Amino acid sequence: MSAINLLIDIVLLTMLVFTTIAIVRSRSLFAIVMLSGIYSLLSANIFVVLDAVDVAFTEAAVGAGISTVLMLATIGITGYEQKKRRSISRITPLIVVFITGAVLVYGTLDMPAFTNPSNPVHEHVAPRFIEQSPTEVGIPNMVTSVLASYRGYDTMGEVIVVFAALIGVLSLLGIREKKTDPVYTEPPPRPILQVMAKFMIPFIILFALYVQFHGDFGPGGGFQAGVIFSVAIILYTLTFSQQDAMDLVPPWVLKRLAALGVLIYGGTGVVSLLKGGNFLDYNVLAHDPIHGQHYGILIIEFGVGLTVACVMILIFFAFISRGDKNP
Amino acid sequence: MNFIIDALSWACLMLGCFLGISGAIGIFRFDEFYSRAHAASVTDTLCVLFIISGLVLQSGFNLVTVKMIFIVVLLWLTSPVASHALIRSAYQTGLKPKLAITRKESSKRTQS
Amino acid sequence: MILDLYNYWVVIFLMMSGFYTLIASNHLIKKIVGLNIFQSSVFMLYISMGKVAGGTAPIAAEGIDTYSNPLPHVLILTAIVVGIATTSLALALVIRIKESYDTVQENEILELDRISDEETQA
Amino acid sequence: MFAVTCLAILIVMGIALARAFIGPTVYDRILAVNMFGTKTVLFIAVYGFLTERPEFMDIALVYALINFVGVIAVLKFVERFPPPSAQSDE
Repeated sequence: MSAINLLIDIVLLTMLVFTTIAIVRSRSLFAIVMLSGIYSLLSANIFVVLDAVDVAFTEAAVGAGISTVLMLATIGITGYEQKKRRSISRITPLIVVFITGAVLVYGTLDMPAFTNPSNPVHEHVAPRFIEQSPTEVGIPNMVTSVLASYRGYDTMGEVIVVFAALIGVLSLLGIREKKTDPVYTEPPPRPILQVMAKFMIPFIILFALYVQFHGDFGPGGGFQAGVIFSVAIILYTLTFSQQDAMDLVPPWVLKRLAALGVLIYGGTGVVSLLKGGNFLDYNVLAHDPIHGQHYGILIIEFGVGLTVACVMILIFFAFISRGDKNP
Repeated sequence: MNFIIDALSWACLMLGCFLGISGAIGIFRFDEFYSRAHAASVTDTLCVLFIISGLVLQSGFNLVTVKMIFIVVLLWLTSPVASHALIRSAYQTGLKPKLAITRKESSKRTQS
Repeated sequence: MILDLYNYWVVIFLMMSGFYTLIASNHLIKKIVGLNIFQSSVFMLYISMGKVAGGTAPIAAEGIDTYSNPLPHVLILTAIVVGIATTSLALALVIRIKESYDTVQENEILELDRISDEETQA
Repeated sequence: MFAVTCLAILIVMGIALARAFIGPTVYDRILAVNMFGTKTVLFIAVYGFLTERPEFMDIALVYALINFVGVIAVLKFVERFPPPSAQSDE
């Protein structure tokens, strides 16, 4: 890591520290949400500086789009301000935190230096992924090949966790469909925004598709594409109305598609079992192992994208329809 | 030839940096929201244009250039709209510009 | 060199700030924000570990032979999406708590619980 | 030359960060976050050239698309639930 990169890294991390201090000290929930937005932008920058482009991509889509929207929807329901009165003392938590922090810092003193290529973490599994994956799996993006092929089990678990979170949110909140139609006025209340949104939404969807299918070669993949797609629908909901969005993508369809995505992922595994390989071993999907890997990764990334997009849109619908009930 | 391109992109990048920093100073030093918004939104678009064109000069013509042109187009479209929406909702929720207040006071003063 | 461990110390600082917010704050949403900071400090730790000096992003290209470690990236990429899903679950719980207790302050919730316990015993 | 640009963008980010900390109105914070987003796009673009792998322009592109959505969401929220006093949110 050259000096200038190290300097940029340190400056960004220091900004992150200040942002965190501001978040911890702030009382206004709105300021906290805005600072969390900055926090996520900064951490995406740091991920880029530390070479984790795929992670930065995910953080970009999640942190700038969905996280802010969900936090704001919740604050809209629960109210703006923290109360001034504090009943818990601050001393005990501070002591606990300082002792734990001191122990952890003491622990880092034995750690090998940052970015050293001979660190233990770089010596075991990673060299095989780096050296073998372009020939074994046949795609240049090692993150995608590890995600979808070598560690396919893990990713399947993650997709199921996301799906389970959806089930939890839906059983806690549910989605209310409004009975009354929204009122349309001429001209619409926010003409410039609506024109702009109409222009942007096709771009966002096109970009989501690009990310979905270009994930083998550049940063991207199913997770990112799903989140970006859901951001397009969120933009539509924000500039038009919730009823319009629910007519466009009805929740009952989304629920089935979210389940279908998990089914596609698991089904690929079962097909590879039936064809005589191991579970999620794509080599047997086609005559040529490399082609099999290609098909397998393409199919399961599609399943991941479908599930993530539907889950995010449904969670968003659940939150804003709650907000209509208790203003 | 290379030297000319390098010099041009230096000039573009430095101009972009200058505009960005002047916008940042504006957002920090001005004493009222509307003038801060003015400083930020006016410099933002040109800063993006200069920095990205400096990069385009360096990269030549390929997929990266196309993406960068997309970035410029998108930021030029969204950034003014965002500024407009921001200032409009600030005005509608009752944040009065300082200028309007002082003008009203001064007109009162001249009347009396 | 002292800067060799700077990343890890920032990670520890973030982790402890999140921890402090989690235990010292009275407001449930702020607790969730603290939890998120804690979570992202772990992300930062993994990504810092994956960086290799002189390496670039792990996407194979011509003429590059040092890549950063792709494994932490995979773990954190999925963790971010799972993190937003679980955060939304926590926020949904906060909304339900607000609806049934009409407050999101922890001490007031505990107080209301205590009152209802006493009523059932009496 | 890219290093100088990177540092200049970092300075701009720092100043915008200071504005986001001190507020005082909610709109100032939104403005600072918006500016921060634009500068993040530029930073990622320039950093790609600094490390000589500029093909990751996708991240900058996704920010250019999604930052807009974040700002619009915040504005919708502020309009529906106006802060207690528009002058200051502290």
